Amino acid sequence: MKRIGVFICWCGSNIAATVDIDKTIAAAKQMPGVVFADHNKYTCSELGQDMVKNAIKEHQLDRVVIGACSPRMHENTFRKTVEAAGLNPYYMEIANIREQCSWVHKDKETATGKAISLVRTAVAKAARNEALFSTEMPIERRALVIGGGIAGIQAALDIAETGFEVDLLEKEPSIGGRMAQLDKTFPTLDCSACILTPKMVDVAQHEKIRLITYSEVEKVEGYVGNFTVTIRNKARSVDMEKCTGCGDCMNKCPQKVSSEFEMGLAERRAIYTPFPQAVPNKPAIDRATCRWFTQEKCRVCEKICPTGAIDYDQVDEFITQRYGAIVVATGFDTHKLDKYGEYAYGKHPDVITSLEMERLFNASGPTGGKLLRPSNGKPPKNVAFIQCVGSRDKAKGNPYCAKICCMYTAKHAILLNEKVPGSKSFVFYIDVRTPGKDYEEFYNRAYEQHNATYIKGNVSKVFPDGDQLVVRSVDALSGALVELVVDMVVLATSVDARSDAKDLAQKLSITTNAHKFFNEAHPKLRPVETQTAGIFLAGVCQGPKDIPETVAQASAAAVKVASLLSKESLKSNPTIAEVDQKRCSGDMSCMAVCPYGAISEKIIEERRGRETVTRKIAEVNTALCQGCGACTVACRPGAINLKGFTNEQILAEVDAICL
Amino acid sequence: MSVNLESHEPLIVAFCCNWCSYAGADLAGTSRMSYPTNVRIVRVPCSSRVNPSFIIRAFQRGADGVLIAGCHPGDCHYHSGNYYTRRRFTVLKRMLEYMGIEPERFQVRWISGSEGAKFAGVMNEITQEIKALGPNRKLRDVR
Amino acid sequence: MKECSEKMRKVASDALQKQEVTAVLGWRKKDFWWQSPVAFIESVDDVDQLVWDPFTVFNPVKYLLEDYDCHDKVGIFVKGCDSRGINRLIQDKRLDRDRVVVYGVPCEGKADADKIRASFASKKIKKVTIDGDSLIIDVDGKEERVAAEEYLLDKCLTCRYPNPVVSDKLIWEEVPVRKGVNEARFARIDNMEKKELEERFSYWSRQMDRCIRCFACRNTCPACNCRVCIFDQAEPRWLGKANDMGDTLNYHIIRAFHVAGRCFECGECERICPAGIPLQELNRKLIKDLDEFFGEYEAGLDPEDNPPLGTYRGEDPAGFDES
Amino acid sequence: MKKIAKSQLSKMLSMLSAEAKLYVPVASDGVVNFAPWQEDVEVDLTTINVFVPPKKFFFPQTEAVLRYDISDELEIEDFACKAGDKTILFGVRPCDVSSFAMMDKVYLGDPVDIAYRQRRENTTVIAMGCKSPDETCFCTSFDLEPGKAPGADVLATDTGEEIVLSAQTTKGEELLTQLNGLIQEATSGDENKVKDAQEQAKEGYTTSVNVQGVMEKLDGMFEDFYWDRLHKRCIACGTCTFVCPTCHCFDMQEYSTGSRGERIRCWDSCMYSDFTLMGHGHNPRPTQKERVRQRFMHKLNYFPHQHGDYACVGCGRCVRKCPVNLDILEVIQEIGGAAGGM
Repeated sequence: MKRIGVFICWCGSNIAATVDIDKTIAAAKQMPGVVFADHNKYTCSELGQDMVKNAIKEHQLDRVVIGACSPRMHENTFRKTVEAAGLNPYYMEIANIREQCSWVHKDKETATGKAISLVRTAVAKAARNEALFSTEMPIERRALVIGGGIAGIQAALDIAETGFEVDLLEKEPSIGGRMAQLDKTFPTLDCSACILTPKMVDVAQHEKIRLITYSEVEKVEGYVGNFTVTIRNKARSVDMEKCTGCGDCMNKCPQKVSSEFEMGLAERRAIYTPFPQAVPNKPAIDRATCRWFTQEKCRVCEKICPTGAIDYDQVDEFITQRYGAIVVATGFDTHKLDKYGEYAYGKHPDVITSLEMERLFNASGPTGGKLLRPSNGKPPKNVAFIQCVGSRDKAKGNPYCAKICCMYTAKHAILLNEKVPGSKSFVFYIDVRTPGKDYEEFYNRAYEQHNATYIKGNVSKVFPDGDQLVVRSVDALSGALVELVVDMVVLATSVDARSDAKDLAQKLSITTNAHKFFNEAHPKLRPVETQTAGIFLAGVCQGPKDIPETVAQASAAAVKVASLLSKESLKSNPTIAEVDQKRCSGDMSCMAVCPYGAISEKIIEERRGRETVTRKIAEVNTALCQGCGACTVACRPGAINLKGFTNEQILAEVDAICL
Repeated sequence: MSVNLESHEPLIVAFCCNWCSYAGADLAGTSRMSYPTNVRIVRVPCSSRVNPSFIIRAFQRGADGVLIAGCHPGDCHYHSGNYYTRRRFTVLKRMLEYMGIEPERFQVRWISGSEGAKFAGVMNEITQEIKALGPNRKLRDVR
Repeated sequence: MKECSEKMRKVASDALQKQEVTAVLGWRKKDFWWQSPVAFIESVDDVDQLVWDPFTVFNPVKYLLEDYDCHDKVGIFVKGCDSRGINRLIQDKRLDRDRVVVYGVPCEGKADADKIRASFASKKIKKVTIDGDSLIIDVDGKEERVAAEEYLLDKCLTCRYPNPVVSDKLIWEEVPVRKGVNEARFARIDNMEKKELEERFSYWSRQMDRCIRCFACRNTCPACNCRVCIFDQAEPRWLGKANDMGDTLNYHIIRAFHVAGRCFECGECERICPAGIPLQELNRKLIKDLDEFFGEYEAGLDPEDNPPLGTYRGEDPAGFDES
Repeated sequence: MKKIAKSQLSKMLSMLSAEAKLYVPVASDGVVNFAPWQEDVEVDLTTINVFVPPKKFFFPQTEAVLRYDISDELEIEDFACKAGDKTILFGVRPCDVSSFAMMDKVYLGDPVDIAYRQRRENTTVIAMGCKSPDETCFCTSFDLEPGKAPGADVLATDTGEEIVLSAQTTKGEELLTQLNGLIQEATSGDENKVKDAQEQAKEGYTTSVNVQGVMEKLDGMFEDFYWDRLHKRCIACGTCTFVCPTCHCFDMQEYSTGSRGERIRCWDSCMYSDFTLMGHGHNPRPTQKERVRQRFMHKLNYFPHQHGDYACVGCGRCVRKCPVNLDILEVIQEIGGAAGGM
């Protein structure tokens, strides 16, 4: 018989106000195997922990049950406590009588009854707890950063600066991301390219950083400290070694294509770099549009290339690399406007999105930095800005606030007024949100100094009137119908998670929220970690944020990576699967459902009658197993069990609950 | 074990995955969202750890209802566990119904770590439903 | 029929003589007209025991498990239904394909002794033989010729695989699949699903009440091939030994669940159940639901694939509230 | 000797059921079992072998022997002394009646099984003599008379339109006395009819075996190769043991819910791999060979050595029900080698 000690925590009044502690103790003393039961104001305090340690020694306890808060809170604390008293840490079990009892129930009598039941269940489980031991696992001291926007660039640079190798993965031919598309940045109106390009160059030149562009994650295996990632290096059709980046091919390529970087406002060639300051500044052939690949004629670039770098026969290559940690910084997509027909986007050339507006402002953009109306090439006088397009819209868009639109619209209003003297802007808004250092002041400047008029109201319709546009709305403050005649309409388009975020999440075994933004491990206390150890988040892929926040998060993720990689080794989780040789039939049903490839076949020798025979059974790789237990159910004879959550333990818990 | 019909308070065993639904239950607690005391949670690492035998065992030992709660599809901490849960318990649930067990008695729900309100809501809902059915007699041991 | 037996004997005798195999599994005749148990032929001298008659029903595949046989190379006669059991064992890695030589015996259906007893005095029957569409029943020396269709086992009347799906050698020509078998496959299940909840429960509790927990259904089933069955384990005790309704339902639910997606519908569990429990109605219910929810799947056809509970698709539908 | 018209049978059973729990053979979904008598059930008077033999009324498949509760002070509730409600079994066939005598040797021998004894004492057995044996019946091979049932309290004989009842024990006499007014005195003609029926019942056996010397032969056969050959077909189900009227092995199981629980006695089968499995993992009967050997050695050698009779009454259930046609008939034939007129 086990010698179980039960410790009930008051948690101040958090538990004690709803659960009758004395009654619970009295009941615990009657439970099978319990030889000691006592209580504590705060068991997690030093005093409380000492009491547990002393009782273990004094009463020769070999199992400990602590009735307190959620094991998600203090399981580790109390494991250490019992370990300090000489017990295996896994001899400790927690009865969650706070989150799942005192905090959710009001009636003291029934709550006490439930607390007793929860304690009994934990006692039943603890009686079957076995000693478990961690193993040490080495760490691969190399990090992978997925996404070469400002978040990924910052994270890669910071990690590299701590001395660890980093691979920076980018799916486009160049790093730079969204920030490269921006003209100026709020609230200082720095030129975006001016502050970004040096960082891009730093990345390219850093000896600890390997840049892997035009590539995507194919497969992720392994676990913290030991990920094995397969990367698909898409066929660029240009030999990166030979190419000097002279650009002749791009000038001579006869096939013009709408430029993604310029938001379709300009053209690029089929062989292209996304933008002039691209890093690496070496082109790729877009096989979907290249004449050779689509029509089997042309090969102009091959003829023109002075170094013979064009290689039409290139195929996708797969790089397999081990990493100790991964930073996900995949950024965002802009919201699709197909549900917003009332704004006439796509129907009238002078209705554009805010990102398109950035390109129209930009000196290297389609208009060379002159703000001109797409319809007639003349500078606009009056521009309407419609806020929250696709944001804060439960009916047909995103319910959340995209966070950056208020600020960039203020920026647009200021830039407009600076570029086109005498021009006016009209901003239709729901609320203006400007939390951030110098943000409110920046917004004030827009309407105080730059002819911006803010109108609170939803725009119901945008329609053409001659060569101009009418914006119809209601001024929510006065109730008056507003109809403005303007030259251009700019839609503050919402921010979406990447359309393929779910796929990547599955490959990485991380989770997303309802809007496909990756989930952090804790919204406040672990904002850059994911629930999968060793995988961290930076930038908008985690949720809408502006550049300063993105950079801060990227640096934070880099520190997390560095602190992980600076460890010698990691302790493995001992609550993993285990095979009972005698019961295993070797049908490998377990292997089929294991998400980590942690189960393999093994040949054993066995006595059958008077003979020694060999047969195959399943074996668990203790480093790969993460302890989900899917195998334990696939295994019909119950030959594979999960340590810490064994069949015996769970059945005992069920029995104890139903007593 | 005798069952007093008038004052019958159903007993519901909920198998909750550690990463989503158990966290959801904790969040319900942290947010002080109340729900009936009828529910007892068994913490499992993943809903795919729940063996159909555990469900039947709970009913045999006197549970009036059993719930499996796991992460939403695509959100499994272990990648794919809840997809197996979905397949396994779709067929188990339908078989129990086929054999004449009330569908409300055995349920599967997806409750994420951020859905404290949903957790409390589901507990309220299930307790109501099962209370209305009365005690489980069909799968219960006669002891 | 006689020629069939002869053909089988010839095949077995050749194989044993040439030492292609060291044992052959087939069927033989025993004392009563309705007894055709499995024969273990280990010597050429014994091949004459082999028969093919209306009662050679028992699926011999399970005897290929190591617990039953230690021969290195075994020949086995299999009907269509039996043959899928071979794939079952291979898929479960419980049988090395190289260890068996499979002799396929296409089958037009086997007779139901109870149906015959209902029409003829069992004691007086000396012998039952099959001749095309007819059964010839020797009643005290007088031969009665009846339509086989009316005396075949129900499971044979709805058989979808009368011809072996795996064989190294087909012993005689393939036979046509009966008409309407696909429609008949889930007829009993459809019917049951239409009944009210309480009616379903009373039906099943009445059936299960007869269960004596002999485990014959499990032990004859090639899909139940675990070395140590969960129901036989004492620690933990998954199934109480007490023959209470709770434990009996536990047994039948979990047994059916364990063969879900793996049962290949040979129907032997139901046929040999001494208590006449309609076990196929549980097995087929699971097959029907698996097909409906996760795509059609035929167990026991391809030993390389993964049964439906061993795989998933992200977009699978669910049989519960997924909101 | 008394008699009752078959048309009055229901009335008689109704009267009996007022006095005790009355069980009669009833068909349900084509399977005949002893079931509690109710006004609307149709009593099956023709089926010879009910599926689960009536030994279950004295030796139930599952019975709690005690209940304990240690949640407060240790409390133990013993069920044995409470066992044995007043029970009447109607329609037990002679082979099954004779199996009771065999069970008595086990459970009423030293030490006496109290629950069993009380059930036996409180049960009145009304046997139904057989008229025409099934093809698998071979009770005559064990010197049983199909029309007679010496161990029964009352013997009922179907004489066509009537059933003749003769009390064979005081319990039987008391039972018939209760029925006074409903049942009539049998005539000498009826007595003759009974005799004729009993004689006629002996005819028509198509199956018999010679059991002479089987026990002695088996004395030297423990290590015989015969068992290696015989067991191969066995799929290790427990059908034979559970349908056998004389198999009487049980297992003790603990049903525990932590601080409360029950100790349960339930039928076990020597065919099961865990029957002799020991706590530390050793199994003295490691393969099906030892288990099959055990079953037949027990019935045909150990039991007769100990108790003087073969532990078989020739009911033929195992012959009919064994899924692989491995039965005691075959074993007796092969061991004895002196088969009768098959």
